[in-house]
Amino acid sequence: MIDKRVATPAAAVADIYDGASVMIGGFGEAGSPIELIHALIDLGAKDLVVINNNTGNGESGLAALIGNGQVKKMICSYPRSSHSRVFPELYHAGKIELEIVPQGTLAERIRAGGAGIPAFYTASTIGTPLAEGKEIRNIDGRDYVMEYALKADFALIKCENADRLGNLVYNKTARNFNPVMCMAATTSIVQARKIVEVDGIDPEHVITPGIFVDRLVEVTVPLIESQLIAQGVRYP
Amino acid sequence: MIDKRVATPAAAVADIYDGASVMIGGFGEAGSPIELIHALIDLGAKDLVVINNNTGNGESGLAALIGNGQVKKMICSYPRSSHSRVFPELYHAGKIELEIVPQGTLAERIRAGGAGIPAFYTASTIGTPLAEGKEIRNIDGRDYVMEYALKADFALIKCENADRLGNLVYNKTARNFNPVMCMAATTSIVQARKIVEVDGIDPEHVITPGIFVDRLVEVTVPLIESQLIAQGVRYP
Amino acid sequence: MAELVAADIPDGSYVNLGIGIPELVAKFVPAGREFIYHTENGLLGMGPAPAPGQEDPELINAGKKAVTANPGASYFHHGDSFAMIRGGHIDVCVLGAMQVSSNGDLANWSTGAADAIPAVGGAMDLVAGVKTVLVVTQHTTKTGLPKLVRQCSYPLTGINVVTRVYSDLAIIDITPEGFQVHKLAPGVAFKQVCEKTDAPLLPPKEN
Amino acid sequence: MAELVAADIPDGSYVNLGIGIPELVAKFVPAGREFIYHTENGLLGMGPAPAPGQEDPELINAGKKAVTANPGASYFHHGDSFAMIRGGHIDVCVLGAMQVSSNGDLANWSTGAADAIPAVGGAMDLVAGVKTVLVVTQHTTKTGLPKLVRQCSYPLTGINVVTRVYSDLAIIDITPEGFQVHKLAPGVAFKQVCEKTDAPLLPPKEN
Repeated sequence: MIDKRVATPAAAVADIYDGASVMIGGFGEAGSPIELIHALIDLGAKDLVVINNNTGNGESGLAALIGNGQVKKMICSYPRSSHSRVFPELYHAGKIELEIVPQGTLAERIRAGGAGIPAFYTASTIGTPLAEGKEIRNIDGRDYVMEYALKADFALIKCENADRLGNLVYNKTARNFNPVMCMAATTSIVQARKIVEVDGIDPEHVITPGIFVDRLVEVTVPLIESQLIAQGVRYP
Repeated sequence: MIDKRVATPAAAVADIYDGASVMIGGFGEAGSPIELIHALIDLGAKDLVVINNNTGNGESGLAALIGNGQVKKMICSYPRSSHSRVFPELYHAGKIELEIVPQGTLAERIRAGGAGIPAFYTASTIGTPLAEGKEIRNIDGRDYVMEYALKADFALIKCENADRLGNLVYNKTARNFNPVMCMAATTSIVQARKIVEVDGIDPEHVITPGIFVDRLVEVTVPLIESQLIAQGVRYP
Repeated sequence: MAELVAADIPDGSYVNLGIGIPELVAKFVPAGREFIYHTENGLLGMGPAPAPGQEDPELINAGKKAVTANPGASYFHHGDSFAMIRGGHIDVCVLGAMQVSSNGDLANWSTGAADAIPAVGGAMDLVAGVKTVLVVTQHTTKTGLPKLVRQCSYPLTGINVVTRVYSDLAIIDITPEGFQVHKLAPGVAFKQVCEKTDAPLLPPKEN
Repeated sequence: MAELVAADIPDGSYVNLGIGIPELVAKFVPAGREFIYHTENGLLGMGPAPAPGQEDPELINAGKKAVTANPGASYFHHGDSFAMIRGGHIDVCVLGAMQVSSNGDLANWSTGAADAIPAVGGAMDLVAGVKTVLVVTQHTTKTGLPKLVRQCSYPLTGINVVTRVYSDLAIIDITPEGFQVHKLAPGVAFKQVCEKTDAPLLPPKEN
């Protein structure tokens, strides 16, 4: 019987190794897998390449992972944050690398990684510094830049409900990067607010089919980033 | 108020012009917009370029459109059919052109057309006659062929439920090409088994967001292709 | 300014509003029109901010503020969301600006300063993919420097993308002939606008 | 043959079955194993044919036959379905063949005859994207011609893609050294297989 459930966040992330690339879902606090990130902080794997739209907020979750010195390089669209000094300080100290990618190109590169498309063309960044050094092609009279797919060794994902086969549904705008990251990672690790019976999700409503999911852990009452910030919580 | 509903299939397709490109959803009889196709036969627009996975079955729906001499060119993955001689006869008589595209490349070219990706790379067809004359690029040690996006002037789509804004849900494997074709056509025309109130589809369950839909017509009891074939029905 | 922008958006438009002043446009939908708001983090049919205490931390907009979903809304992932943007399905986006050049180049993401951390978000995708790009901005910077210029000195967000600029002094179209004043703000003279613009301006046309 | 194929598929595999003999594999899932069947027209978790009278014309497989959906199934569109295939997420596919060459080239879509209407379906996507491609076929054509050959004479479906061939005479692996007989069918001698194969064959290894 296929059963992707594991007992704890610690068990779910236990094989993430030094130097691994890790996609982390979430946009702001929506869909951010905080418990899995904290388990990764506990594990201590370092020299990670992390892919997320931002660089975390406050001093928990992704910001704490970065603050703990475990991240060698960030690939993101918007590393600024109104609630965190962690990334800017490391960046200005030359202790973390940054690859800046427009948000839509980031999403599409990840989707391409999951869909077996090694490269594609987009008009985004044409005429800007972000297109410098990239291959430009004119198609039907318009210039496009070639972008490569983005894959990762692991993805850390948060969803609402899941079943043992790994079928997932999300809550509202918590969906964001999570489904494409599930597709693009070799090992997709998911925290679900609830793990339901295998017939508990209507096949018409599944957002991430189980084929894209490797491990599931139930986190019934996940931490809420804005509350952690308001309370000044610092992890670990 | 946004209201994409029109009264009849005839009104829905009335502006399809000679020489237009038309994507037609459906895979086999699942998700095939038969009433819209029949309205297009009644309209009589000719020299159409039609994009569908197949070439229709029996003597109704797409097979009837082709049989009526309205189609100049088919773009599809599999023009054979066990229930129709329409396409083979026209093809052997040199009266219809054929562009054969692998099913996955066809789906991705259409998705790319809708997503603003003018071209992408895929390993499908490498080493086969279908890659001949196409640009090949080696990425990370593997050869890929470059494929261009596919767009169309119109799409004919069948769904299960819709609301006046054009949000759509489908029935089971009737989904198939319909969502990507809605994205890739300038004007997407949809027949829905039921048009529901604007809060009648859960925002979490919408498959095609209304932004991709232009016109809606309710067809409460759509024709079923296999029954038409069993009954020997010939349209018109 | 936000009200003037809203007045120019046709009924039934799909609209993406940037962070800041552009967000205010949502408050001024003219009577009889229906706009559908897209937020790039995966929601079409975005509604106003919820009542205090009704916030869902997982229902936010691109600026990471709590929002609501209108009837007829839909959720989707980032790949699909930017397919809408890149694929030309969004009719209008409203953005802020650091600089706009007379051929419609936009700079709104970086001063290019050596110590600045680059941060682009979705702006480059929006300007490349959305049919009509409207800019809402003060006519000059806080220190009085012109934002409407012959050529942008800051790193670009996109080339030849801006349709119209709404400033505190005027509404200005980008035309093949350059900046064309469409309308002056009440009490503002054409000459004043020229003085605060670092590029030739065509005066408003007589009606 | 279908039973032998099923016996080789690991527990928990995601499996796509081609039309024809490959479809029969689903009848032989070994006790204690769970396979999840993918059909490229948009269903993961495909179940057996429905009872007569229970068919839904909109719940079909790639061969356009009525099927069912198992608990835990999911529906998706063609773009997402082939993302699963092309992206390397399907573990095993089982296909028929016209010809297989000793380096693993597969021809299964066209005889290349001048009057043939080309029809490729999803086969080229499957062989390019699926990790393990198993072929089930009669060892020779109806007229007795070898299907396992040095080089395919028919138009190819993919190059160097086949992992293993299950014929009525033997199970044969594609190895860097060429065709390697893994196991002979009961009562079949190695020499017999060689005679019906148009390429060198390596004999089964002693265990």
